[in-house]
Amino acid sequence: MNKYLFYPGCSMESSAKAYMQSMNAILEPLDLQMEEIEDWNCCGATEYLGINLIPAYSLIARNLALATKQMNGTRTVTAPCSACYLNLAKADYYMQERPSLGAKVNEALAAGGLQYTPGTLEIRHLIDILVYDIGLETIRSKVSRPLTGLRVAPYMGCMLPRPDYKHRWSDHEHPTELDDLLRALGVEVIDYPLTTNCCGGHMTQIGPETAFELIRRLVADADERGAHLMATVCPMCQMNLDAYQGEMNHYFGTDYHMPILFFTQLMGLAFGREPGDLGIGAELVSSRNALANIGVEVPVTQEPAAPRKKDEGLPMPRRWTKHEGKEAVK
Amino acid sequence: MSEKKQERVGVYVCHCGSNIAGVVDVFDVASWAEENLKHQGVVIAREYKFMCSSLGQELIEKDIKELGLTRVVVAACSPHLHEKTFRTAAKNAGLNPYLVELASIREQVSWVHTDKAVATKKSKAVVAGAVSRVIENVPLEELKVPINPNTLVVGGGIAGIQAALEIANAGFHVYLVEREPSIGGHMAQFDKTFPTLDCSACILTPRMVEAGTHPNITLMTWSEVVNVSGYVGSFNVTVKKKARFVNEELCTGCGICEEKCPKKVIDEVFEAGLGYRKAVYTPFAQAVPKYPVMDRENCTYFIKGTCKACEKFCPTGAIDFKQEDQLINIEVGNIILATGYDLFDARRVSNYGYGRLPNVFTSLEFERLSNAAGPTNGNIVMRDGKTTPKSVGIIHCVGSRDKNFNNYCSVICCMQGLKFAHLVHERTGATVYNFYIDMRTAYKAYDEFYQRVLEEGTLFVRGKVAEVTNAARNEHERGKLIIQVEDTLAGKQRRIPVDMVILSSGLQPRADSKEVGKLFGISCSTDGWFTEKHPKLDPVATMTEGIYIAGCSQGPKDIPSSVAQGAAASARVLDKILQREVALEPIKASVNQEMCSGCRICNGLCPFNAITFHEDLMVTEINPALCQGCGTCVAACPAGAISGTGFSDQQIMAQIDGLLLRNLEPVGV
Amino acid sequence: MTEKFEPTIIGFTCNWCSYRAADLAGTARMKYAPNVRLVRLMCSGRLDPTFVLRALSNGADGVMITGCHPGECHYLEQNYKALRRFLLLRRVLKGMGIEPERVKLVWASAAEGARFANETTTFVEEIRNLGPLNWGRFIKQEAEINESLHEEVPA
Amino acid sequence: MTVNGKKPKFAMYWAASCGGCEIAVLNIHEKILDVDANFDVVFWPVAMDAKYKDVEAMEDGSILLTLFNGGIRNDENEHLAKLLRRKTKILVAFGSCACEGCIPGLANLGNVGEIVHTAFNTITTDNPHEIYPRISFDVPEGELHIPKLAPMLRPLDQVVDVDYYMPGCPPESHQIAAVVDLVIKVVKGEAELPPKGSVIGVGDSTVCDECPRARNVKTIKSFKRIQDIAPVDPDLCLLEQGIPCNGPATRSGCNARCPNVGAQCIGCYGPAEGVIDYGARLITAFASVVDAKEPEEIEQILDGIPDPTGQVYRFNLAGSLLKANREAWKVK
Repeated sequence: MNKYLFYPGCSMESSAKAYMQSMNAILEPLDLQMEEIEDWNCCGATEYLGINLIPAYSLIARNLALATKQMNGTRTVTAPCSACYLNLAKADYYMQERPSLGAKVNEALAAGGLQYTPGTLEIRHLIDILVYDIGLETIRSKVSRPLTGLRVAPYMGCMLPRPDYKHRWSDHEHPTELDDLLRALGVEVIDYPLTTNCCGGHMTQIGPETAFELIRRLVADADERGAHLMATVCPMCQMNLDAYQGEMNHYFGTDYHMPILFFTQLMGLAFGREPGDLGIGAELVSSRNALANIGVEVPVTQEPAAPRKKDEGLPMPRRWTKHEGKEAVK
Repeated sequence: MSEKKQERVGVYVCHCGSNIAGVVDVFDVASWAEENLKHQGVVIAREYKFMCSSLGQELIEKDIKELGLTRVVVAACSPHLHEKTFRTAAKNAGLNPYLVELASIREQVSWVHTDKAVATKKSKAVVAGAVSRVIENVPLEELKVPINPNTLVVGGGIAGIQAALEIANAGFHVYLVEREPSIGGHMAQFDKTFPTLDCSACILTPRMVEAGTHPNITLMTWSEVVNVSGYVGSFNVTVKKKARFVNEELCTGCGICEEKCPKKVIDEVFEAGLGYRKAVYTPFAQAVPKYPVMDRENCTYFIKGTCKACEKFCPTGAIDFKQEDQLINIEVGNIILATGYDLFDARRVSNYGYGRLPNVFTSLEFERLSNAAGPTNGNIVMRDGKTTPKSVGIIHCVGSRDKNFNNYCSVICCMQGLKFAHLVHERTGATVYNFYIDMRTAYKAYDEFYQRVLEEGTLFVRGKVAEVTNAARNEHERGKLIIQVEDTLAGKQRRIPVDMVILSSGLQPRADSKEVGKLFGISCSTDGWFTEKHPKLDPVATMTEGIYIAGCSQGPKDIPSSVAQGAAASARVLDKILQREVALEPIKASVNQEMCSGCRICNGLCPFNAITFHEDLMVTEINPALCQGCGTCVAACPAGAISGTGFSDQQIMAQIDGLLLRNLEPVGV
Repeated sequence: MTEKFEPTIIGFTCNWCSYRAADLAGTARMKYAPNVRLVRLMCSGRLDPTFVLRALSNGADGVMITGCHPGECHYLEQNYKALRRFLLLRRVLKGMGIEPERVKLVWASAAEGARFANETTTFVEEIRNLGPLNWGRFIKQEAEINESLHEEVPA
Repeated sequence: MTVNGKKPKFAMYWAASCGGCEIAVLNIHEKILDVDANFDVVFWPVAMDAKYKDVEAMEDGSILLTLFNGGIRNDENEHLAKLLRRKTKILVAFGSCACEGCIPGLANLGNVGEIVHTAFNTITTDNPHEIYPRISFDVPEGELHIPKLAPMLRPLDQVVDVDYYMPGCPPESHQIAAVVDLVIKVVKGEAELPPKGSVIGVGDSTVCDECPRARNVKTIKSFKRIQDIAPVDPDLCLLEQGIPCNGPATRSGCNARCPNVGAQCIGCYGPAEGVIDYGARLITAFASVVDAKEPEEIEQILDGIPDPTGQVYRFNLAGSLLKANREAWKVK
């Protein structure tokens, strides 16, 4: 039984209910137990740190202080949302790196009878735990309905791999954790170069035109590469790409129809759960015909791509993988 | 304790112009020494403007003769600079050179302290320490060891070949050991060389043939050094000659075996992963020696025990599957390491996409592409092996001058980038962009080559490329590699779509350079390049006598410099050989056999195997020839039975007391 | 302002790395505390614990042992032996009431002039905080001690 | 050197010691008769009654040979040391206490005040009124005196000039016998005295020289106490089995008495010839056999020697370079 302290974050109970639902669906088969932090509060998402440092870090650190009170058996706090994960990780990191900041934050926490010593907790994103603690072998063994034939663009977003304080990710520009996980589900993962390009974050509120351009690039590239849908690990990315896809089409006069799902929804499907239990259908850009490829034993509508002719081209060098390690070559 | 004969010590305090006198009151130090160290034997203490000048030395020589000095202390610069000078001066005056002691009051006092009074007081203590120590010095004679005229050159690249040829032409025998099946090194892989655009093979292969056929050179390819012991003048080296499974006497190099061999494998080494070779192969046509080798991992016979096509078709029956690796012991006097470099692995710069985007090539891959003997017969084509690119982007400084990878500049990637630009122009007429941060074209005819490439219409963009991506944002970029760069001269971000990208990668020390260094007893810099004895004045020698380095193993450099260093190293070896013998520092350890109880605690401490134990006598003995003088056993012997010359216990204990001003008469400082 | 305690420290250097680091600090004119007086050994492996005890019992307030970084020793691995002696010596010094921090082991390669200079200055400050050791101060004034002790022995 | 036909005078005195050296002298069996035959024993507190004033009355240098054992702990010891120095031609620092302080010398690890406190006011000694011995005390009959403790125990050669040293705790009887024979020969003019200051009654190497155990290149992964190793290999070097044996640094001459019976040498014969600090030799010896490169691993192995100071300075503390713990230097 792998036990973790769980920081859900605001969106998991509202705009990203589907992420929460699908996550809960895969906990039991993977023998995962999430102990929610008592009386957690909002992490300030991407905005608050930009406005006022000390209160923002105090707000975040309060969650860490609360978590230290529930540490029986585990010191790892996990958050499914990339923004929450990054804020918690930043708070822990900068309270250590800048003792003056740490002191001020603890001064603020003391008002509520709380205290946090940096380094006591380990903060890791949900996908980090699934890939490296649970492991791809276990996940593969739990797949009862392989999603063969489903072409997915893996979209990690920009807040996970950068800044990578604790060197948790295989690469800061082209990480492969999500690719490997989706392949374990039987998915055909397309080579998606913009996997860590930014989705605009809160730019949709401040400068919609910029946000639309960023969203267009992501959706257009996935579409051009023949992806049926995009899989993401962050509620903010999902919302920006899904909710604003219509306005983006309107703004550019395009009519992309790219469904945006959470990777946990795909895992649920692969584990044999019904779409309804995974919040599939709640997305604004419907994934019904995308999932038609695997949803029901409906013959695939499109002509399957012709088998690739064994081209005589020059051999490709081996792909870079994490365990090869950067130091190994230096 | 028996009453020691009173020594007659001369103390000389150097002004070193104002280097010392500017901070240390040299007059006070001299008079203090004469006054306070009289009871230790100081009979004269002088100060002089430049002790290392001939006049300064004559001062010492005159005093030794006239005042009958038996010890000399020179308070000046670091012993690493002028210890030899003052030892020779003493020798000229008939005093054993090892009775001279240098007290460093420049590098370790005047240059590093500002307070004049404190610096003067410290100088007095340093002089007192030196005087107390020099009294305990004993006359020593240098240990003469014969020089074995044979030389070992490790690494058959252009630097190694040059070194081997110079020594062989001088009439001395050379073992040239090369890890790959053929000598030639990286240079054999290039098409053209800058700045003259000579065809690399045309200028290299004659030297290879000359080395291959030279009566004084024993070529040992497909071989590696596995053990080195001994010292300058008599190194004992064990070379592992890997089995070629081809009998070199019978083989004529006709190549039928390679032709008939059914097993095709990607050639990661010579073709840089861009071309194929057979399981039995010679790396390239002009290989020296011409005998092929069998790749044990991929040959079907060794995997399944079947096939043996090569054996069937070999006209002279030269194939011999029973061949074994051989361990060959050779005796040499000097060793030159010319082991070359590894190319920086461009996959580590993930935002340039090498290894993910098909049409991103490294410099070595492009060398094979543009080489007529390469996998595409010299046609510059894209990864599909067919289409000629219409636009090519060449990125400089890949992995170099970058704190995430290698801080240093790899010296050759700029010129290499220019050469590629020229070749692409000449062969395909494509538009060429070169992305650089500084154009480094420093040597003869280099900048003229840069002007020429400019005039040929290459588009130069000054800026560090941020990313190479295939995510097109508009029709204009579709299907292309887009180079995202900040053009610092134009002052704006640019996205330049091209068909092909060439990464002018930097050079890196060999992956095993630290182990090889340890094998030969030399150290490496933190990056991994072999450490030279002195970066400016002694670049081809190392701290270890008799071991020399040349070419890129010492640091990134171009072919002319590698050749020059190869020749320089050979000159250093020749001067050792012609001296017939070399004088070793008489700093050795020796065991007092009566006192040694045979406890064997010292036996495990000597990495040079100078310490041997005699089972019969139950005592330990130290071979002075093998002893490097580190003194670890002297300090370790529980019975105090091991003494060391040059740095004896008495000398060091006396110096400690002197430094703490314990040996003074009641007159304080 | 009271007379600031200026410690006297004996430094042992190895000829190939730390001595050259000191020389490099000199050629680069880096300034550092003047309290350390250096003894040149061929290798840090040559360091005999007797030298440290001699220095401490003869008036030194601290001893700095320097050598090549592990793995970079000119004699391949002799600095490991210096490390082992240092670790055991520190324990014996503790038993003799001497703060182990009075003896410090510092690795500095021939290229690390700045590191040598900084380590020296920091060590001087550390010893300044520990205060003077001045071992054996009382042996010299044998006579007065006896008198002074005389009263102390509880009658 | 006979003094006008009469037998040369012999004296033996014991300062801060345990009396073991006296017994060792008696332990030379019948040779004690040779001593009596060739010497006129004038002063030997343990064996005969003699008063200090008798010795003071003698002419200077009239005693040929004095075996002085025990360290200088109080002013009485010091007085006798100086007195006997004046009265004796050949003053021998006899036994480890006189040569290097030995076990009594370990008092230098603490302050002298502690000795008195420990002796007169501990769990086993009820001293509710804090009554301690006084240097002088008035009684009706007059003023009583007892010797005054010096701040530190010192070996003999730190108080007076010593002619010869005979280490050992106690010196082996066969060595004592050999020295007695030598002096007798010297008296008869048949032999020459060794150079002044030399160490006599010893071998010229260290205990391993006389130790029968087999020995190889030593690579120790852990030090253990002898009782924690079961069984101890009877033929193999004890240090190689992880037992911290001081043999390699301890003077030979005792025919490796302890290793012969399966116990590690604890160093009672003191340092080898020319060694300045005995403890330093052991520190470097034990460090040389530790087989580890990482500091943490080395520290772990060194933890196997729980009391390194005691291990390396059990007998030689007062004779070492540091001479005493810092506590002893401090004036309380």
